[in-house]
Amino acid sequence: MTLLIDRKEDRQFGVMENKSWRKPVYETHGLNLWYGTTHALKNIDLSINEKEVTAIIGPSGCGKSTYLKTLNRMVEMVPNVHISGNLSFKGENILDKSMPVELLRSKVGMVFQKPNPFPKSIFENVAFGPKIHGIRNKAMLEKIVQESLEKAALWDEVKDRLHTSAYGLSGGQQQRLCIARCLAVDPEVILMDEPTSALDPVSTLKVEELIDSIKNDVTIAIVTHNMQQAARISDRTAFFLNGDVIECDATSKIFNNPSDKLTEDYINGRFG
Amino acid sequence: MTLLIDRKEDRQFGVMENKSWRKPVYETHGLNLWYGTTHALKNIDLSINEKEVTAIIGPSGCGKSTYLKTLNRMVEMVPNVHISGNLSFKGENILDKSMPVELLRSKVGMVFQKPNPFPKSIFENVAFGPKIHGIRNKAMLEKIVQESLEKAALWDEVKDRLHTSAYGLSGGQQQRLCIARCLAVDPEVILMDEPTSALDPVSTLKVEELIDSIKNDVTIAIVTHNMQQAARISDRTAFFLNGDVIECDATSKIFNNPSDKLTEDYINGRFG
Amino acid sequence: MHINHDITENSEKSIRELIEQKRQQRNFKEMFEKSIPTFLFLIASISILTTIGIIYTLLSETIEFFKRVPMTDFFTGTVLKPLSQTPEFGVLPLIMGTLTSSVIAMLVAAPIGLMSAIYLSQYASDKVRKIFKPLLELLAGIPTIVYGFFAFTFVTPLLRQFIPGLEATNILSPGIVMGVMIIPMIASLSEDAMSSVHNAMREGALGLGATKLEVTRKVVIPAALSGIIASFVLGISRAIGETMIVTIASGSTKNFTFDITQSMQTMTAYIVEVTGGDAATGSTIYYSLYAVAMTLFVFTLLMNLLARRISRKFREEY
Amino acid sequence: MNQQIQDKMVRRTKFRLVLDNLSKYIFLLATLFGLLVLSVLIYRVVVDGIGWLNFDFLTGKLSTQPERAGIMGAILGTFWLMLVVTPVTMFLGVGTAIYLELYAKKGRVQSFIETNISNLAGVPSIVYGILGLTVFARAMNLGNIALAGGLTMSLLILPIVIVASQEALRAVPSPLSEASYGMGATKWQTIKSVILPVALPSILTGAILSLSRAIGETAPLVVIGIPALLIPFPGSIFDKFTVLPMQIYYWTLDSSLTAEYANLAAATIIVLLLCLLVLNSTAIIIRNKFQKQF
Amino acid sequence: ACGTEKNQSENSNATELEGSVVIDGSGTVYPLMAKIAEEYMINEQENVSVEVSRAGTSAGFKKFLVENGTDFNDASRQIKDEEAAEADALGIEVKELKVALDGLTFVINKENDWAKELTPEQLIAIFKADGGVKKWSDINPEWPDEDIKPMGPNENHGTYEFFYENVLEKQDLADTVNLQQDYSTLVNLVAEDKNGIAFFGFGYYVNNTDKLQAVHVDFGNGPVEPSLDTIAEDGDYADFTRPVFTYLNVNHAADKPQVLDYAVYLMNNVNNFAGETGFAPIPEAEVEENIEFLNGLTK
Ligand SMILES: Nc1ncnc2c1ncn2[C@@H]1O[C@H](COP(=O)(O)OP(=O)(O)OP(=O)(O)O)[C@@H](O)[C@H]1O
Ligand SMILES: Nc1ncnc2c1ncn2[C@@H]1O[C@H](COP(=O)(O)OP(=O)(O)OP(=O)(O)O)[C@@H](O)[C@H]1O
Ligand SMILES: [Mg+2]
Ligand SMILES: [Mg+2]
Ligand SMILES: O=P([O-])([O-])[O-]
Repeated sequence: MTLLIDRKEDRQFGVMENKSWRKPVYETHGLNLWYGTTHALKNIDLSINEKEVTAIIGPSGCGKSTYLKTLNRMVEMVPNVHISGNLSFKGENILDKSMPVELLRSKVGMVFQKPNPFPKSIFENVAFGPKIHGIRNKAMLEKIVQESLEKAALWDEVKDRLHTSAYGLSGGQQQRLCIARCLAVDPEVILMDEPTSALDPVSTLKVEELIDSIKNDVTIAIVTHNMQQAARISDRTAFFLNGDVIECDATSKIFNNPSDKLTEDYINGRFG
Repeated sequence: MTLLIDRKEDRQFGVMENKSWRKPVYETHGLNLWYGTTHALKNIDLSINEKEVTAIIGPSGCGKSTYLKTLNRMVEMVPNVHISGNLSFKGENILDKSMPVELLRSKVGMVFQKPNPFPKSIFENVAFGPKIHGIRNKAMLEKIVQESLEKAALWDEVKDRLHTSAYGLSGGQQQRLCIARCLAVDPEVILMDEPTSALDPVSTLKVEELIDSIKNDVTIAIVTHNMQQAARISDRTAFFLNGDVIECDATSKIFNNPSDKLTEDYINGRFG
Repeated sequence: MHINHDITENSEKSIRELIEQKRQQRNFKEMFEKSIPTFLFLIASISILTTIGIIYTLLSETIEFFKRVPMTDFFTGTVLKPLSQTPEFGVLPLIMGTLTSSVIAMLVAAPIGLMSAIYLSQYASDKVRKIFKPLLELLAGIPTIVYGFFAFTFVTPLLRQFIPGLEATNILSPGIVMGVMIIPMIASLSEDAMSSVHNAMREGALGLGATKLEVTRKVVIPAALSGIIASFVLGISRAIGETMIVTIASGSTKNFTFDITQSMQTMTAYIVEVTGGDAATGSTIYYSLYAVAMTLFVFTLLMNLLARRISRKFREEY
Repeated sequence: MNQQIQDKMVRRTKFRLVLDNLSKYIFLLATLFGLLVLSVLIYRVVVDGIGWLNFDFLTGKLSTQPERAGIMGAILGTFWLMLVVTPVTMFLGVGTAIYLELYAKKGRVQSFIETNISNLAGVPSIVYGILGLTVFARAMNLGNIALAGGLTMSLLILPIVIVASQEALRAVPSPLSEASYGMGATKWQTIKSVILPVALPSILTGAILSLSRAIGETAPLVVIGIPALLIPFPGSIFDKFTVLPMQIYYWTLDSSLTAEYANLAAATIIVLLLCLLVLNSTAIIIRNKFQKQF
Repeated sequence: ACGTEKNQSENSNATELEGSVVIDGSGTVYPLMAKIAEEYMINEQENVSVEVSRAGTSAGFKKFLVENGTDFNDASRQIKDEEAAEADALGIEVKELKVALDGLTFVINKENDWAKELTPEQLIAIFKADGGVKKWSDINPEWPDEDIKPMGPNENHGTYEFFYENVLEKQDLADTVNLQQDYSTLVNLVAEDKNGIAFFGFGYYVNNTDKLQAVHVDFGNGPVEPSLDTIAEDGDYADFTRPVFTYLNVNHAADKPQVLDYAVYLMNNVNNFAGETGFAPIPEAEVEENIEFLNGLTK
């Protein structure tokens, strides 16, 4: 599998820009993961590069979510998980148990399939991260909240009701709120697991636009089962099958000229 | 929308046969259904013909299951359902509250998305229907059970363990058992709501073969979200959208030459 | 990652730097965090201490009792005359009283509770259920002392109009009232068990043309049997441990009889009698209190274990 | 076969429907039986007691003279008792539930504690009374003061509070805690600022229901020993006390001494039932209000 | 929680006392003691808490004769030698205070129109083991051929012991005698049972004359109805008249002023409240004697 990074050429929206060779943020070598006796990830080699959007595609059960959750060690919350191999974040081995996951996770945010705001006000949702990391200053918090919501393209919609429950927001707004919540701790990476699959088309579009607008600041890894979406928003795409990475390359390449027959079959809907 | 019934031409499996004009078993005219204030079925006009397989397709939430459940009045189990319009089964108005649903349902079997055998033995599962309808004679029951299991292409697989729990069967076997359970009361119609969506491909194939083999005896209405499946097994296809029937026609026509732009878009995966 | 937005300029520090800085100060918090599991474990072990406390208390005094009264006399004796000049300590009259009242209670509670559960889970509309369930729960919330008062001042006189031989204190009336008290418990637990039967299964049967009664009898009850039986066993356990109703309405006669029109004493009522009258330490009767309590404890414990065993066993089956 | 089945079906369906309908009414009657008893009970109590229920009765001191007797002492006693029971059970119950649900590794220790708790839930209240008598009243030499009674009651309802809290914690949707962990929150931070606030309504519901059990419970206090005549109002948890159910018990017993005591008992029952009704409705309101949030 | 507003002026001569006085023992004596305790708390010492319980005479002695035991023990019989010895062993000085006279009353159902008059011998025969009387007709062939249902308070009670020792003269009770802990149960049992007959203190009878009737006992000079007039040490009902007592822990009285104060108040008032609680008064001379003793403790 090639680790060369191509310039992305046929993006479907977002400005065209000059991305040169990117530095890998995550490097994965020979990563294996078992849930009890289920071998969910098999010898994964994969990098995720700085300030790119990496899409992870593949049929159900192929290990996409598992890989994503390994990247911030959320996978450890499942009992009986065993991991072997190498996974480094900015050169540091994060599989090392001595590394505090709290630190890692504050740098690597996560957005889930279904929006999961806390049953608190919009403000409290965004302020949650800074608060747990010790920021108590009120003015500072307000500034962070506003900035994060602005980045998440939600500020205008909610600025008049910051202190009402987040549950009053629509699904798409909730999902953007969750992204704002991540942004509030200034993460270096955001992991997204099918962030739009529970949303209607209009909300999906808004979230995709948002991803597009923050990708210059943050590295994004996104799992999606929607091939069009992967093609629309990602720079690079990794195709998983059955716990293996079959192919990982520039999105344009994967969708137009995949090296592997399996990839081609999958892209063309022949299975999955 | 045309109610003409074409001969089906390009079946993907099953023997080619000569189906002439079929008699409608169900006739629906101006059927409306509300769940509380949700208008789930809007002025439906649709017929289901004798000894044909009618596929019902459409995006999620369009009312497919609702329509199917109206056909044997299972929909009444939901509180706050209101129905108006005409729905006749073999010429008899079945929306008439005075008609005992028990009798209707014994003529109109139902197979659900997830196989739902009772927590009893295989034998007892199949014998359940005949028993509640008063058949107590042991020899007679045994005969019915064997015949039904044979028709459901399950006899050979289970004949040696008729008296073990139905929960020991695989998903596909369970689904065929549920079909056998329906067949045991010798229904005239079988309604199937995504009967293979919880099954693996091999089991799916078996169930499809089974449908193919019983369609000469029974009228079948099947909801499926799998377009290929609809194309493979059905004679006629009805396309639902948002509580409306957009188009209902011979399957070959729907898939190859739909009259409606919406149908075409849906078939080609442009939405849904 | 380099931050280049407003907040950096205004506060000179990026959020990330701030977070890093706060992290340095977190030593105390980490220690606190680390001590939490231990602390919570200590709290959780209170419940174990309680059990140990109960068993130790009961056992130590019971052993003392058996030093004075041979175990065989206690468990096989049909005469209980603790205060007499020639005391006898046979526990059988109490066990008889306890079992009789529990059986009567279950004869009332099991069928009515189960039928209520069936009605609520299979027949009642949402609206009706929303009204009936809290009302039934109210029945469970009535203090047992009130039931005792009711049994003594209302049910017994009422029953005496139909059953001439019925004594003013008898085991029948508190048994029935205890049954009423247990109805909601059985109804609610059985209803839970029946509602947890997959709707798919119910639909499957209805789809075959079964009536609600048939669905209930042939599908729902068999599938929920574990839960239903477990609710019965828990009901029995509750009846065995019930105190105030029998204390007030059944008198304190230590009869060893099958005659439910007579006064009988249960183990619980005996404990009340002895502690209410003579809780001073040292006498044999004082120790008998613990021996009876121990017997009671073992009875209910066995019932609870049985209930759990049943529900687990059936759950494994399907 | 076909024709046979069809014929039989038609013939039987009518019969089956009648049977179904009939049993529906039988089941309904069974349900109504419990409610009937409830209404008779309440009717009787109200008839006997309502005439005695007035301001003086509620605020007065206990007396041997029926016209003079009041239950303020018992109300205050109940108050002091609950003042011990509430914090103790909430603290121990929720703490234990958090430990079991969120900290304990699924294994021997955890299942041992859980088995133990569900067994404790089935121990008769009178046995707790004996425990309280032996440990709190005698060994710790507290005597029959509100503190001793309260601790005994706490142990009695602790298992119920634990189980209810465990269920409440379990019902917190895991995406919420995942979101919190995903932000780098520590376990305790997640529990404190996400899980507990979400679970609180259900925890409260369970707690209120168990507290109302403690308010109505009599047997353990009979064992610990409550004076039959105690006139001064208890002023703290260290005072001797009596509670509403004990007062009902004594007045029921003494109705043979003075017939009006039965009316006093009935009036006290009304007060007790009203207290419980208020508590239970509070619990139901909390439950309904917060149930469908997620 | 106790107010202290008013009684300063009213009882200016009495010193303000506080603390508690703990009384347990006889259920028979309870109504009298509860009444006096209540009056004491209302009229004399508002800050003293007098707690009255009624476990029964014998049970009460067990709580009295321990270290830090109760201050008073009410008794419907005299202290036994063993109990007195126990007190000596513990170094507890006990003072017997006779508080009233009670008549052991036998009650029957209202519908019972045959056994209204009985002799002590007949009563004994009913309750005694092997007394030869099982049915009413065993006493008098004209009476119903139905089982008698004898009952009484159980062994926790002084009343039982008085009956056992003074009436039965320590002959065994029949197994059929239904012994109950609570007097209310007995009242109801007899009120509901045509064949019931029970014994207890007079007080439980006078309060239930609508439900019960008392057996007129023929001690040889014609049937005597128990009443406040006939119950007296030299009255017509003298044979079934018994004194009831309260026993004072003198050590406590010396240590705790409120105990002594209460004891004095008690003795000054026993005869005022005896009647309304169903007891006959004791001779004034005995009251005086006891008050003198108590006053001797003040110093
Ligand atoms: N908690 C778990 N315990 C055991 N096995 C698990 C667990 N979570 C996932 N698996 C298994 O690991 C494999 C990979 O699962 P994963 O959730 O990563 O798939 P996925 O690619 O995200 O699929 P989907 O598209 O359905 O979300 C699957 O076979 C799944 O059954
Ligand atoms: N019990 C119910 N109460 C209220 N609304 C309902 C209920 N069941 C279905 N609906 C609504 O009715 C509409 C039709 O639902 P239906 O289940 O028939 O859709 P469907 O076509 O079967 O979808 P799917 O492919 O997801 O099964 C939907 O909008 C749905 O939300
Ligand atoms: Mg996934
Ligand atoms: Mg559907
Ligand atoms: O309660 P007694 O007076 O009989 O001891």
